[in-house]
Amino acid sequence: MGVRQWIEGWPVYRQWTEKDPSGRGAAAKSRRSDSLRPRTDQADRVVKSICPYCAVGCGQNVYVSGEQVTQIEGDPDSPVSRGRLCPKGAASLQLTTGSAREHQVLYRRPYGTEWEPLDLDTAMDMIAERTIASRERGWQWEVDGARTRRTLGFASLGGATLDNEENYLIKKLFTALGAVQIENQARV
Amino acid sequence: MGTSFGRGGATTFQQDLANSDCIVIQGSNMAECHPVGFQWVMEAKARGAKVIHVDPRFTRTSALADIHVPLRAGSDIAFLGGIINYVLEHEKYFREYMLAYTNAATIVNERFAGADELDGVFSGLDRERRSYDVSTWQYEGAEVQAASGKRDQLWAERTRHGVRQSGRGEAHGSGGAEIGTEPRTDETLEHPRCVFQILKRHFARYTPERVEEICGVPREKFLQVCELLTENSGRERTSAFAYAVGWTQHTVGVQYIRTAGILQALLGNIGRPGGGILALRGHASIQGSTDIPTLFNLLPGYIPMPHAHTNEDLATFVEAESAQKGYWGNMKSYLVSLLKAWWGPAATPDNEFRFDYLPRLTGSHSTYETVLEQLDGTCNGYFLMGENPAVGSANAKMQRLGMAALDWLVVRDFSLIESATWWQDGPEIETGELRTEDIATEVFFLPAAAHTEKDGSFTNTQRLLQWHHQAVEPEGDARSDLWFIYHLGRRIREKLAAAARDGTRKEADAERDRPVLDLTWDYPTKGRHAEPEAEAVLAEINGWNADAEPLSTYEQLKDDGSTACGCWIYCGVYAEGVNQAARRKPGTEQNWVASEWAWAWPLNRRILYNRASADPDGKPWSERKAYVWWDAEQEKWTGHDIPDFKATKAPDFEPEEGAKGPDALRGTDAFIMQADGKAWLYVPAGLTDGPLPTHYEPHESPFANLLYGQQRNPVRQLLRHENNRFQPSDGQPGADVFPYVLTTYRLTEHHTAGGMSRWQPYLAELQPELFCEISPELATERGLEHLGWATIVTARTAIEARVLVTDRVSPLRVQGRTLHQVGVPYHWGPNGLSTGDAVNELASMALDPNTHIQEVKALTCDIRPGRRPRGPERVELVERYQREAGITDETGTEV
Amino acid sequence: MTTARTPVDPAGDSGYADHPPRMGFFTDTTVCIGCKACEVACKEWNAVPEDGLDLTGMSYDNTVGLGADTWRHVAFIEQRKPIGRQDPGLHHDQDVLTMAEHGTATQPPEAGMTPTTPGAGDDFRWLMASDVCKHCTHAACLDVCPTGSLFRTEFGTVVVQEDICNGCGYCIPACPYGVIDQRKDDGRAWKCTLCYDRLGDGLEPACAKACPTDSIQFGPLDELRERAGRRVEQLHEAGVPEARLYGADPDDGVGGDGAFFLLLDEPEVYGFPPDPVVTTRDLPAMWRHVASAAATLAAGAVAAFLGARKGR
Amino acid sequence: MKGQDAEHGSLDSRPAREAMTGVHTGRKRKGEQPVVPDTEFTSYYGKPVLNGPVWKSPDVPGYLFLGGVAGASSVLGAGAHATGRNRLAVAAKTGAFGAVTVSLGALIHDLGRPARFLNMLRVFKPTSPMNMGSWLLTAYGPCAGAAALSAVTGRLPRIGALATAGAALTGPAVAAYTAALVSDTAVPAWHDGHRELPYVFTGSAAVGAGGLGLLAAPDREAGPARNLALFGTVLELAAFRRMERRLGMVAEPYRAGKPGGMVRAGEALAVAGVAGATLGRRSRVARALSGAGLLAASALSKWGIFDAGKVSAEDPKYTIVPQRERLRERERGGDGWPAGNGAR
Repeated sequence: MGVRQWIEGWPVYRQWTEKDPSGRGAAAKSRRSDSLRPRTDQADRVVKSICPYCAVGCGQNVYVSGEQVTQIEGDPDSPVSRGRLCPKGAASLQLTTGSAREHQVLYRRPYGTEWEPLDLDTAMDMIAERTIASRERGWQWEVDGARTRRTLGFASLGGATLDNEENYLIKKLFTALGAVQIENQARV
Repeated sequence: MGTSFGRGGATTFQQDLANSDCIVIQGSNMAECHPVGFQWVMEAKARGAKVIHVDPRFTRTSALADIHVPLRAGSDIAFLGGIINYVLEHEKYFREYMLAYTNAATIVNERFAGADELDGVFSGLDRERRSYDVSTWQYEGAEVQAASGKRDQLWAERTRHGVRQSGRGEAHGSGGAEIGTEPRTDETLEHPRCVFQILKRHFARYTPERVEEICGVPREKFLQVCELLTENSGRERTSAFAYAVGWTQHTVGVQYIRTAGILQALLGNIGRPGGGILALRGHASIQGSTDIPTLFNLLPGYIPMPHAHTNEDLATFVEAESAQKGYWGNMKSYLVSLLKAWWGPAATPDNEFRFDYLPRLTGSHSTYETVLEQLDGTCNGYFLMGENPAVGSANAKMQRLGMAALDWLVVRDFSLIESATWWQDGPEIETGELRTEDIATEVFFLPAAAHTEKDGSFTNTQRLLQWHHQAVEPEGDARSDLWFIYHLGRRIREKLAAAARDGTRKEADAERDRPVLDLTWDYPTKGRHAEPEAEAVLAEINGWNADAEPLSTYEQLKDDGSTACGCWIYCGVYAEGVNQAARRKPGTEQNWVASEWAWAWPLNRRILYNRASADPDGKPWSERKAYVWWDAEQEKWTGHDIPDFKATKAPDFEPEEGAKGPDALRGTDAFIMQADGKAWLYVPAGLTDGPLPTHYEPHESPFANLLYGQQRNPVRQLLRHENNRFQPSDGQPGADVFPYVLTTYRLTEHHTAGGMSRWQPYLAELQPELFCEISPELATERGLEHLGWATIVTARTAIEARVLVTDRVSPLRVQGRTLHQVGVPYHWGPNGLSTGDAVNELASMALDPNTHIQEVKALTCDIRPGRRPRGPERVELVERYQREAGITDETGTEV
Repeated sequence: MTTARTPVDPAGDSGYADHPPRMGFFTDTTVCIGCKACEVACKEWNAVPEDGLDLTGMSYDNTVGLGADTWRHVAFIEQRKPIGRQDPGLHHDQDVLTMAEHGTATQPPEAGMTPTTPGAGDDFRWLMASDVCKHCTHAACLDVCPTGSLFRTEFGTVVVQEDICNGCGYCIPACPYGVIDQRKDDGRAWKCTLCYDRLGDGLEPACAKACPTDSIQFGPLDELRERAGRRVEQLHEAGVPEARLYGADPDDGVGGDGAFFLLLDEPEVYGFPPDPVVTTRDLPAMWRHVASAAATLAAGAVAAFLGARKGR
Repeated sequence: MKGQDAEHGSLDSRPAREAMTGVHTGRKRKGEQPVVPDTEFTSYYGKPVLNGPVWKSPDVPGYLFLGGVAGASSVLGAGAHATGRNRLAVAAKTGAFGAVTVSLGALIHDLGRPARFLNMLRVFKPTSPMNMGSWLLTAYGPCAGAAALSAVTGRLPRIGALATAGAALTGPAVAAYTAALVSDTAVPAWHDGHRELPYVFTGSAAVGAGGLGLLAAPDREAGPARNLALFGTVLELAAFRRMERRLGMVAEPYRAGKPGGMVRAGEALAVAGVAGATLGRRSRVARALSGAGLLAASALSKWGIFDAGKVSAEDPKYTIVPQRERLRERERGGDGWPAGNGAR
């Protein structure tokens, strides 16, 4: 940077050239401030979404830059929420990108005192085997002489925070497996 | 809601609240729990509507209401029953509406005896079995299928302990129960056995004086509410009700909602703009998870799960469960299409579309029974997907003990919630009741993907399916539940198929595995994680015809196997191959109903039963409240919304003799799912605990039932266990050991059991720890200090909470005594940033017999200053209380 | 130098010849539901750190006040006073004066209950109000900032520039509202920017966008003031005579606030100063006294020498 | 058209923000609304209205003290230079330079981002006493440095003399401007004392410089230092008394508690120091003790004033009561600018 440029960039100088004699406005503005843009402006795409908390169903706009979610805010187009969010909805960014989220499968072996990391593929295989075993163990062809064709060997709880498609597959698979103890938060 | 009007969903939508002239928020703290929805209440208020908030505590909702009515938790039926009595006595009902659209004129058979005659119970009560024989509740001239001789005596006996206890009530989420042929009516409403007269007799004792004594609401205030509500209902004006779990979480929860249903039907507020009953649900897709149920007693679209014995084959099942009139008459098409969606080519007419593949129920299999089965070793594996029962469920200790008895447990969540770590640091580890080294349960924690990391639809509180698009791929091992369940199913199928190929399987094994191997399970996948295409699943839910073309309405469904549909009420969500739930035409570019934003079931109708917004002749009741009307020139129904009625059926239409299903509906039968086309003031079938709502005291109550000798709901569901002891109620020895009423609730700043809020610093700092709210009077009585500690004790456990002494909780005068209530938000647990004891540990497993929902909104407790004891002393304290109150296995289990 | 009567066009007087209208907030506390969405939305957008997890006993306010890590703060006030003609339905027989000690001015740990205003037993109201930087017309923080880190934007708002601030801390005691503060581990001063970055792109600030009931309204200040005036009239007609505006008067001690409020009680009840004055209004006098005191010192020194010469 | 109202209903014509609070519900409230007596003083849970100064101790009070000592010492040094009191001149000049160096260090140390201290000269802002002070110190510092250097080394006497003159001209401003620095805040005890504080500060500076002079100067040169201390003590005490009287309750922190104690102790030490220096003028020990006492007096006074400011910012009553009083008076008398805030 030349001396001249430096001088011209010096707010004291700009106070006189930019008609801001008291140095409280335009002259004091820094280069960073001058080029400041909202981070949503740099988003690669805006993805339409719905708030995952309560059942009001507020519309959300999810801003993505470099395959990272950088901002989540209300979708003004939604006739239900008109772009507004409550504190939980407003915390969606922290919910989805915050440090509280686990990204590793953890395993606690029988009688174990600590978590151990486990490979996802292995975990899925172990769970599939255990499901089959429990299903067989709790199988009931009949109860009191009436055909039931079911298992009480395993149960499932959850669904009110899940997508309809997820609930559908849960109900479909577990019913086909013969499980009847399929429940969710509708009761809780 | 299903039993009153035909569908188990909010009758209206949130935006429509803006059109209300009076909004009653009861059993809900809308401003706190649904702040963004509350903007529509404010909108109504801006237009002059009155807002009434009925709640034990003065909340942020009350702060914005015109009137706050504090009432004793658990006395809502008495309050609403009082309003019904006021409406009937002062003839404030909307007579023309009532006559045209409700069953007020219908005559009930002479075997029926009401609670007014039988001191609080209805005819047909079997005290031993704790269940009702509902046949005496029927209309005159109409008989239930059971009596029509198609089933033998054995069936009847089995249903007593089968069907009755398994929550038939909920099966009417979409479609009223069947009642048979056309019942007799008396349009003059003077027949002593017509519903209107029965109603009058039933509610006659719900006088303002009684309301005051039971609810603690001064007479003057109660009458003010009556006046406001009735002044704002009728031809020109409409009022709306909004409720939430403040009503459902009781041993008579369904009847709470029924009471509001009766009131709204009498006042002519159903199906009309600014009217209705808005159920405010707490989870993003809780409506969706009952529509496509992850519930034991239902199949998608509110088709009941078949029971053992009772419904041996498809034909019998359909006969038993479907209706002759209304859209429920087509149940066979819905069910067959579902079976086709699941078992595809394997489901044929010859094998009854594999109806036999469905497992059969033998009673209740709710989450609370499951715990008992875990404890006795029957159930040894458990999937928890986005749920935290170690905090959120009633008597959470039982949940943890159940989990400690498992072989394996799979927890899918964002963070290490209490249900994943109870074996390490749960309360029982601290008290010494469990030792980590002794717990055999294998625990898998699988990180879940967030809504931004997957495609899918949520069904919101107004039955609106809204699609959320995937924004990014989930990191690390995090996966969607769709991925998990799809790949789990794929692996299980591969393993079973391999075993079958080995020839090591016995024949019985092969037969057992056939439903799994025949299952249609070939969804396309995408991306590096092989994520199943959610839209492909949605397309299956929507259904297709024989040419694999997407269906656009459930009226296209066939019972011959030529159509497949995963959930008939969602049929149309993928009409023309377009994801209708993903429609996002801005609200500002449409009329206020905004029909082109997403898609609502059924068939994108936003206000249900909106035929009733017009008079019997098809003309709007008033210009001000016009919504849907008959256009005589074009010979069709038209208006702001999509008519919830056959579009071309004229108001004067009379069905032909012998017509069935939808064709049997008259031009005035606005409640098209109901077997008689009417809103049910009186419910002749479909509920397990009475055709009319009756005030019962909560399962645990410091007061006697002033209205009847019957203290509690006689058929409430109780689960007995040494860790689930019940407390004595008023009049029983030891009742004074638990003199206060405790009610649980939510705060704006947290979400349910806290899994999605206690770990977020921005939310945790807003409500950093558990507290209880009490009145200054109770503080003085018990020596509790503001910001100090209190220990709250029930027969289940003792928890500690910081004390907030506040004017917002005021003592009530009930039955001449001063009643103190203790309010406790239930979001906390020991994990996360913001911590505290789990409040639902205090509650017992005492459930509504229809829905199996626990009573956590009104129970009794004691409160004392100081922190709770640590270690084994905590258990000893509870045992001391049990001894003092003389609690045994029998306490509280009286009919 | 700032005086009470100078610029009505703060941006124009700060070197922005051609500038957009002055933008601001009108926070109408009568429709606030105390949900705190504004607090969270602000933090998410501006990546403001968490501000401590303490249960304060100040009703539902666990944020306490504005600071470096809280740019929106929702105040909660429980009072035994009526609000309009609302019927709160509460009935107490407790002597509230004894328990609440000295009313709302009591620190919660010293009070026997949530501090409240003494009043008749059956009256009650729960006031909620979202506080924020006032973006004063005559902003003391801006005036005293020695580095020009704080500056007036083209929207007439007052913003700290994080690349300039050297953490001298002068702005903090200068603010008559207790808005700006120093972030401890960072050293710099932080406060609401009225989402300066968003404004540049035509977006509304995060808090106003999130607000479920439109209690926080954003827009050109002239329009907001007009709307607020009508709103007060409306409320007066509806029987809420205590409704009043705070910070809307361009003739007040700070030349009017860029973020002003509709309140239902005295400002101090919400934690606002009742009559704030920009400290620099007195700066000319201060400089005069400084000059005179300096001269006095010089004169005194001369005298000291003169006296010494004589005395010796 | 049917359903006009429903069609066009609420969404634009009457937005939610116009919802009325507590409107008439059709039933009269029982009785008249009670008249709640206005309490004397109310606040938000006793929390301060202001965010108090975050300036650290000893950095900032140290700066107030040392800056004052430096400024006044430069004057003293110049006087001594002009009157040929060489040892006093050297002591005062080096003292001034030392004090200003340490105080500058303290100032920079107090910054949240010390590396950015040069940003102080980024703008020229008369509205910011700290900015003005920075420019002032930019002028004063080198002068004081050159004066001291020349005095100690005896080199470049002409430049030394010029620098001494420069430091003497700017010195009183350095000693006085810090009063504007603290007064130009919302801190009640500081702001409201803005008329008297400059005199208190310069008085205190004179006490400190006098003390420094007494410490260093030989008997025959000590006269001006003693006189300066006397002058300073009188000025400070008088100005302080006047300020306390004028401020009323806002001056409480100057009288009570630890800050009050420091102020009082400072005053007592100043009086004792002057007395000691006068009575024991022939005793080197008495002179040194008096000088040290005077320096301590100056420090205590600055510390007391600094801490009193903090106290007055922390207690909301010092903010609210005077403002409320002002509003009431304005309502009564209607003078001054109209009430925009808080007026019903």
